[in-house]
Amino acid sequence: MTAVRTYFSDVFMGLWTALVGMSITLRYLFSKPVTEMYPDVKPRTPTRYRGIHVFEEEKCIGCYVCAKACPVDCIEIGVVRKGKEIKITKFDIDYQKCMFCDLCCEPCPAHCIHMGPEFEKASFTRKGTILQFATPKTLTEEEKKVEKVARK
Amino acid sequence: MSELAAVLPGVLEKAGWSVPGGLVPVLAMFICASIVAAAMGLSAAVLVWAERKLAGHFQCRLGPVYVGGKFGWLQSIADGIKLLLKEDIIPADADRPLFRLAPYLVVLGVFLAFIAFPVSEKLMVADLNIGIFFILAVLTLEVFGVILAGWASNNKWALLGAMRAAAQMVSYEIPMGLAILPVVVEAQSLSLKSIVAAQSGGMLRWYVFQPPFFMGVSFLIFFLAGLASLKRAPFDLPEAESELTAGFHTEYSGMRFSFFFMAEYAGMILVSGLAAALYLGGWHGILPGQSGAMWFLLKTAFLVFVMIWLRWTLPRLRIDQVVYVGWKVLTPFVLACVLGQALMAYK
Amino acid sequence: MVAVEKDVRTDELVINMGPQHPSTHGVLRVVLKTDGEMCLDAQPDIGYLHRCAEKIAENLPYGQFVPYTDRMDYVSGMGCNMGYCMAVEQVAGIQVPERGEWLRVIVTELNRIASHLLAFGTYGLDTGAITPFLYGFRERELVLDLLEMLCGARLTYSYIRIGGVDGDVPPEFMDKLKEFLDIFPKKIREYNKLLTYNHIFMKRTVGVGVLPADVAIAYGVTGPCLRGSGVRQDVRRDEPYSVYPKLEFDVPVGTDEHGPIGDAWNRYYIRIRELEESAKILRQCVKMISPGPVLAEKVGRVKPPAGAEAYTRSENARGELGFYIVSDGTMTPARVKVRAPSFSNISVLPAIVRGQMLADVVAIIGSLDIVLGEIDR
Amino acid sequence: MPSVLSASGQTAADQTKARYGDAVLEIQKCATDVILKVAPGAWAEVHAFLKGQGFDLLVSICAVDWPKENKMWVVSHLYDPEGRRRISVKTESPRDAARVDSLTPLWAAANWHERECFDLSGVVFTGHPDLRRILCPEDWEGHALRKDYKAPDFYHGIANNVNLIDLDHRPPIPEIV
Repeated sequence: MTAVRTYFSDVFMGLWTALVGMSITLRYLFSKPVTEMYPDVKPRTPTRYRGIHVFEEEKCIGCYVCAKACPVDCIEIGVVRKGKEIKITKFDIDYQKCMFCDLCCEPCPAHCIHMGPEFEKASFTRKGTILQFATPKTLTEEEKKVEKVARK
Repeated sequence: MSELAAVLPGVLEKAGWSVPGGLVPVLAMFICASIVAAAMGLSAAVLVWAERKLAGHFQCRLGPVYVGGKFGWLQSIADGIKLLLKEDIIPADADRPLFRLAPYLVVLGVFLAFIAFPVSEKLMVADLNIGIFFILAVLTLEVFGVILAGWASNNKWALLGAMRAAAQMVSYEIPMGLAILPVVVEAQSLSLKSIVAAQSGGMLRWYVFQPPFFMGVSFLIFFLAGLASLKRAPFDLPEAESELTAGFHTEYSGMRFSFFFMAEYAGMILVSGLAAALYLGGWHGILPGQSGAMWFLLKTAFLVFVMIWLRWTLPRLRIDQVVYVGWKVLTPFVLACVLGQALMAYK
Repeated sequence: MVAVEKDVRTDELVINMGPQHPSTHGVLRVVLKTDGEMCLDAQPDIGYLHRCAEKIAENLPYGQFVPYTDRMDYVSGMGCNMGYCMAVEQVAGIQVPERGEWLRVIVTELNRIASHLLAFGTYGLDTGAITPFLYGFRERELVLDLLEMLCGARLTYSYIRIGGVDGDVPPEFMDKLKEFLDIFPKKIREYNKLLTYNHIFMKRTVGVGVLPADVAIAYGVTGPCLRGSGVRQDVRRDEPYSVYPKLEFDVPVGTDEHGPIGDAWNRYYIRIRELEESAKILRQCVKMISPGPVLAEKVGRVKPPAGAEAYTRSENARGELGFYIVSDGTMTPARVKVRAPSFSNISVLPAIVRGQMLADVVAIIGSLDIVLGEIDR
Repeated sequence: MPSVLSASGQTAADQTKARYGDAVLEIQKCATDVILKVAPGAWAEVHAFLKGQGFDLLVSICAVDWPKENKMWVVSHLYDPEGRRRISVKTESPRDAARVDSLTPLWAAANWHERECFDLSGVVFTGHPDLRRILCPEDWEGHALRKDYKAPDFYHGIANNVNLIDLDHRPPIPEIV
């Protein structure tokens, strides 16, 4: 008898639980979708969002601390020092490697590098993913001699 | 079609074309065929869009939104164009003739079945006196296409899908065929036109609501068996994407792939329409006296909606469970219904 | 009597499931030996995602390896962060301030919820139900929003640092968390109605892939998979770390209510019940957390004594996550061994797959809830 | 950090020492564990004994390379789910001949852990039924976690070194014949 009862209860439960599930999906058919329309409405990023870096060149003292703190060596810095004057000739971040871990921003003594809200920086070439943050400068011959470019 | 053949000479004469009398039926045939094909393609396109849109809203999403304005209603046209432009890939080790033949076979079955499709009293290609028998017979053709596709792809996953399709579709032919028997017994006819005509006179005259509900149960069984023979969830074993990647049409691409797609969606309309005609009063309205193609299309649309609704709710059965349900659940129940209805008719 | 002719010979079919397959949850390859729909043998083949993170760890200062731990179990990165940081703290003798520990527990439990929701959703997908996946993701989104508010990242957090956490919570965080905890139980009930107790789903999973407790222990299976087999083992309770001793929570184990203990359904249902337990823990945390510093002072340069070693265990979403660190007295570790729970969990697959059907293989792999980033490291 | 992670395997360690005497070279203590340092020959025996003591769960097996001292540690971590005790076993052998007995007869879990250890550190486990690479491809050369390991620049034509990747152009797509 149990076999018969299981048979009929299986048939009944199969239909009943299907109906229960369908009632749930039907309820959501008429509820408001949760989709965010991506290119039209940009998602609001929280203040701590870790996106593409923001670099304040005028504050930078070219100390390489950020490059040293980087686990993947993606920051390359070029500095020309002449006495007290500091010229940042190169501040490249390779976003092929960068893993947005925020480790470079913490140790900066001048607070010149931060994680920004930007996240759209796709590129068609590998070179296009290397962003150059320092403003381009023309160097004199003398400056070229003392320029120091390093990753770590 | 016969009506079309009757009015066609007059129309042609007005247009100033002279056609030999013997060619008129052939011409009418071509016109009907192209109308059916166009309707099939169009309805598949609309359904693909509707399914995506509905699936989106069932899942708290939006579905297509960009192509063609706010509701993305041109999405399936765009998809169709994309599929047309895609490279037609035939695997190197595939059995080329069979691989090419399979999609046509799949479409052919559904296409033929539309001949006896009773949209309204006037709007049907041919009122065959064995209409329903004909539809069930030609629908079976699809399984050959599916098995050929799976076999010819020379892919292990596709082969497994095809074997599942064979097991499943053969198992479900039986309850599906038996499920229409109570209706046939009641209407004393195999012609869809007279079956629908017997249900005139309001909602309570529809077969599905006839006490003692033998036909109500067989409606449910017909619908489930129809789902299974269409390979729709929860019976979508042959193409179960989480197990077999895409089942029998894994290796198909471009237009050939879209043929399978079209057959599935046209099949949905066919099974829903058939259920509407057999059990839900076809073109008859809710109140006595109401009738028209509109009612039929509404009922079909509702049943198609239920199919979509089921697909986006339920998990998938396993192949042994599918066969179990077919043979051990649906078949005994439908046999009981046939027996009951026969006894009622005997009295 | 007629002799049965046995000349219809069938061959075994060897099928490659993966590395690109929708249901292997990543780049796992399973070599299946099938007879029709029956699966005779399944040998997992791993390593497609191998990056040798342990070697990377040997070449980096201790603190710089934290972002890499996110990439191991990328579904519950917080747990990996925490496991690694705990190990380094043991080796270097660093004390974490109390609030730091509370925040660690909050984020790991939130991350456990996110991870289990993903497991729930993908298990629905594996059994053919697509909608639960989207519903699971909808709630997971809320959790990820919370974590994003906290640390600015949605998947690779590296929020937990050696000696504490990276910054205190923003002011609105606790309210948002409470809001989430209020709506969450209702959603769990909905999941149960939609999927857990669906009859088709139960037919697909009850009695499938039964993993007896002794086999599970022999294979080193831990976490929800082991608890599904009826063994009440949870590192949070057995060897409480952080502030877990102060918290009250149950450790759900598999039951024989609907079928054999240790089947796929039990493993799945443990995760659903752990969602509730995690919510319970979070509610207590919100009440009990006290203000204070979140990061230990002067941990900038970690330099443990030579020869120091430690093996720490923590309960990640998938089981016991162990970090074994050996120091050689320099700025970089001599060895970091990651004991990944999924690695042991997937090794049990051949033992429980035999004689099941092809569709069950998918259901079993899904119920083990593996993350390939962690298996291959 | 308060050491709630109790070093609970002390009694088991003492018992093992009493039983095996000189084969157990030393009982060490670290921040989290009691470590039994055993002679390489007693590796399997000690594990069998510990398993009998209730340490049912083999948590992990790994190797630590010490090139200066020319030695290779093989370390295993065990756990007793009922008594909630844990213990580590460590053995030391020369780097070139890092070889211990396999634990696969005792724990099914040892199979994969030993394969991983062989793959990454080159420790040979005698008696292992199927000692091949598990994470790296079969034809990979060297053992990555050895300190003197040098990663190859190319593997089957795929650049492994970042500096060898041409940043300006994508690599040319090979003609499909």
